[in-house]
Amino acid sequence: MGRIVIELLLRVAGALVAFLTLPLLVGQLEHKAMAHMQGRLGPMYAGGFHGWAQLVADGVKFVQKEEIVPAAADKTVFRLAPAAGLLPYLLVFLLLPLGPGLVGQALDMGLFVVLAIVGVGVVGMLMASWSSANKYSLLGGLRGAAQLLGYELPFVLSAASVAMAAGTLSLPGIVEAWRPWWLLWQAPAAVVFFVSGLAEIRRPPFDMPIADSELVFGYLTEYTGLRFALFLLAEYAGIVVVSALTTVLFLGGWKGPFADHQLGWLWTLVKVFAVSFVVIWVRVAYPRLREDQLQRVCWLVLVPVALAQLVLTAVVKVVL
Amino acid sequence: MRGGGLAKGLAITLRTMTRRAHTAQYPDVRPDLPPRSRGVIALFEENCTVCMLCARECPDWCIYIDSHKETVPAREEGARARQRNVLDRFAIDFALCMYCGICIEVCPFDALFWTPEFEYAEYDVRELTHEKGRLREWMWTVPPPPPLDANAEPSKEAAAARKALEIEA
Amino acid sequence: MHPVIPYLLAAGLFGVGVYGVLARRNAILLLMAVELLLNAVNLVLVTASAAFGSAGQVFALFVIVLAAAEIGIGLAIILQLYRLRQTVAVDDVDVTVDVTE
Amino acid sequence: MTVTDVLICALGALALGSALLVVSTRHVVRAGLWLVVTLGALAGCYLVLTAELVAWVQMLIYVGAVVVLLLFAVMLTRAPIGASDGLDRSRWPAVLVGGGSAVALGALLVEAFRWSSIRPPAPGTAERIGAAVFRDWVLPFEVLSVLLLAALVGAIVLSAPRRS
Repeated sequence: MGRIVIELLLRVAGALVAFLTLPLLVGQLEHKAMAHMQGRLGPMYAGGFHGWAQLVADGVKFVQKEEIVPAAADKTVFRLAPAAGLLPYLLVFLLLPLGPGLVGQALDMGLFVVLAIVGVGVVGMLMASWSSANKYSLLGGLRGAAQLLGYELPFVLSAASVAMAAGTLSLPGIVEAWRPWWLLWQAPAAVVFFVSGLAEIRRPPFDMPIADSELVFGYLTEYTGLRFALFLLAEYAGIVVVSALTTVLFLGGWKGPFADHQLGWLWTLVKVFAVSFVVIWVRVAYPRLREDQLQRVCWLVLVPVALAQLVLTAVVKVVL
Repeated sequence: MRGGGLAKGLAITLRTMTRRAHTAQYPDVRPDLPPRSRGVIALFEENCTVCMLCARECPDWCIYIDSHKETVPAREEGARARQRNVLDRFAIDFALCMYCGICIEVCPFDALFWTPEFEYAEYDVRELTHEKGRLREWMWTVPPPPPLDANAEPSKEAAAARKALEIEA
Repeated sequence: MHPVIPYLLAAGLFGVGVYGVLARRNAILLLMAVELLLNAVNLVLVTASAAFGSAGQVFALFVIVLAAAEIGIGLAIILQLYRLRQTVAVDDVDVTVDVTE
Repeated sequence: MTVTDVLICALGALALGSALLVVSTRHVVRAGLWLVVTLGALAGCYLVLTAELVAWVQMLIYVGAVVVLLLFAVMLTRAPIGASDGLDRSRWPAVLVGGGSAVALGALLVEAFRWSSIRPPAPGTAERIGAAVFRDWVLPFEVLSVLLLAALVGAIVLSAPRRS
């Protein structure tokens, strides 16, 4: 009994450490990659070498800032919203497999649980948008709700395709069943999953809920200091979650060219960061979609492709 | 092809990333400014004759000039004593100046120059009025004029000086 | 475990839901109370399935799907009502008056 | 009382308390947020009762979609921040009927089950439920999908702008 408890604590602590470090690394990657893609250098001073401590410095700065709650706001909801937005991603970190056996908690229905939890994240955004007592916040929240409800569908459908192919809902199980030729077979689903994942975490070019040129800063307009930092952390954690899910479902997780059992965690991390890089790359390369284009892409492109992929998966599964 | 633009966008950003950044690391690395940069205006006091052209042409009246007349005793017996303007104060208020450069254009005696120096921010707006001592100091930062084109006519001053030398020799 | 505890909980939830349906005037709050009723039923089904096999869970899933369909239609009606009359208070709706455009 | 009982009691108290707030609060949006708490606590109950699939479907569909739609509608109909008046009718008849139905149902269930005890099945039931849905209950499943489609079409027809 004692050993089980200690092991459980270790796993939870590991997930927590990953939750606190990986988003920071992705954030730094975003700072630097985005800067260089725009012909800039990005942060260079904090921490000495190429500004590696910039995000730590940002965190210190955010902690020192004044905590402003608008007078007309619903104060309780306003204060709770960042936690509600961040908590789902923290829970997801517990379920993502890093290597063979290296997982916070291997569940029989891991994939399903992850999708359910990620879907709950929208509640935090709605809380923030409504309680701010600001019309731009409210507009951002409404846009966000419409976007997340719409993109939930291709997100789940494309994940269902790979679950069907693997014949299991367990995340480590899917990685076990994965074969390199699935890269081709499941490619449309992978693209759909990645794009709708971008929309789920409201990353550019799907950042209409924030849309700083139209809605000030959308549902984050009224947030300052630590609570704003929590929302930022949620965004970067969201990148890690979507990249990790794409890796686990479509890129073979811990399977690498050699030494899967010893170096599995390394392959996973390499793939996660590669996908995160693509997330950042897409942000720099494309302008924000218009609201109607957003819904059009979802319902006329992603959903049909996801459904066609389901049919394809079923056909191949039956034939083989 | 439809969707080709998407790939092109990605390609452009990736190519930019592999190239060197354009960022100048300013406080660490001094910027290399061209000689004609409009940073601050320097006064070559010795050339100024207090003709007041600059002050009158200045669109926002940011040049302040005070002077008095001085009588220069006659150089030789029987000649008339001459009067000369002596510059007491020459100040440019850079809080007002809009860096149009008209004063430099109109100066008939080459007393005003552009210099590329730009680091003269102050905490108090009143300190932005540079008196003549400070304006004279800026002269040391005026870069030499760029060389003429290979087959260009030499400047009038240089031609005159060379002629004088030839006559002497 | 003792199934009577979740059963009593379900009865309580059902009562709360009935209260909400009867007392609420705002149509959206009314729908929320209906969700409570459906959830009470679900709890009964799931508890029963713990004792008698998986059929209860299957029906709980069906109820959830029904709830989703119900909420979609219900909200469409409510939003249409709001568009026509600028109110969502069910008492104020006089169904005998025709207000097409 | 076993661990399961204690867990269900705790989660049940949470669910019941927040359900009461759902039907009694005067803040319209907060009612929706309390509904999230109720549904989450009930999902916890389902987990304790080893109905994992139902629990996560509850999270995905109810919390992720139904409640979001409700909140969406509340915001679209201009819910004010702060308490609003005139949300409720007179309370006593509703209390009487609601309390009465709860007591009657409770009495019925207590009478039927007493302090009997059961052993919940082992967790990990997704496969079993899947088999049950697609073997024994495939016809209701298909009918349900038709119903969902009808609801979808109905919602679109209702909310589409009228052409004159």
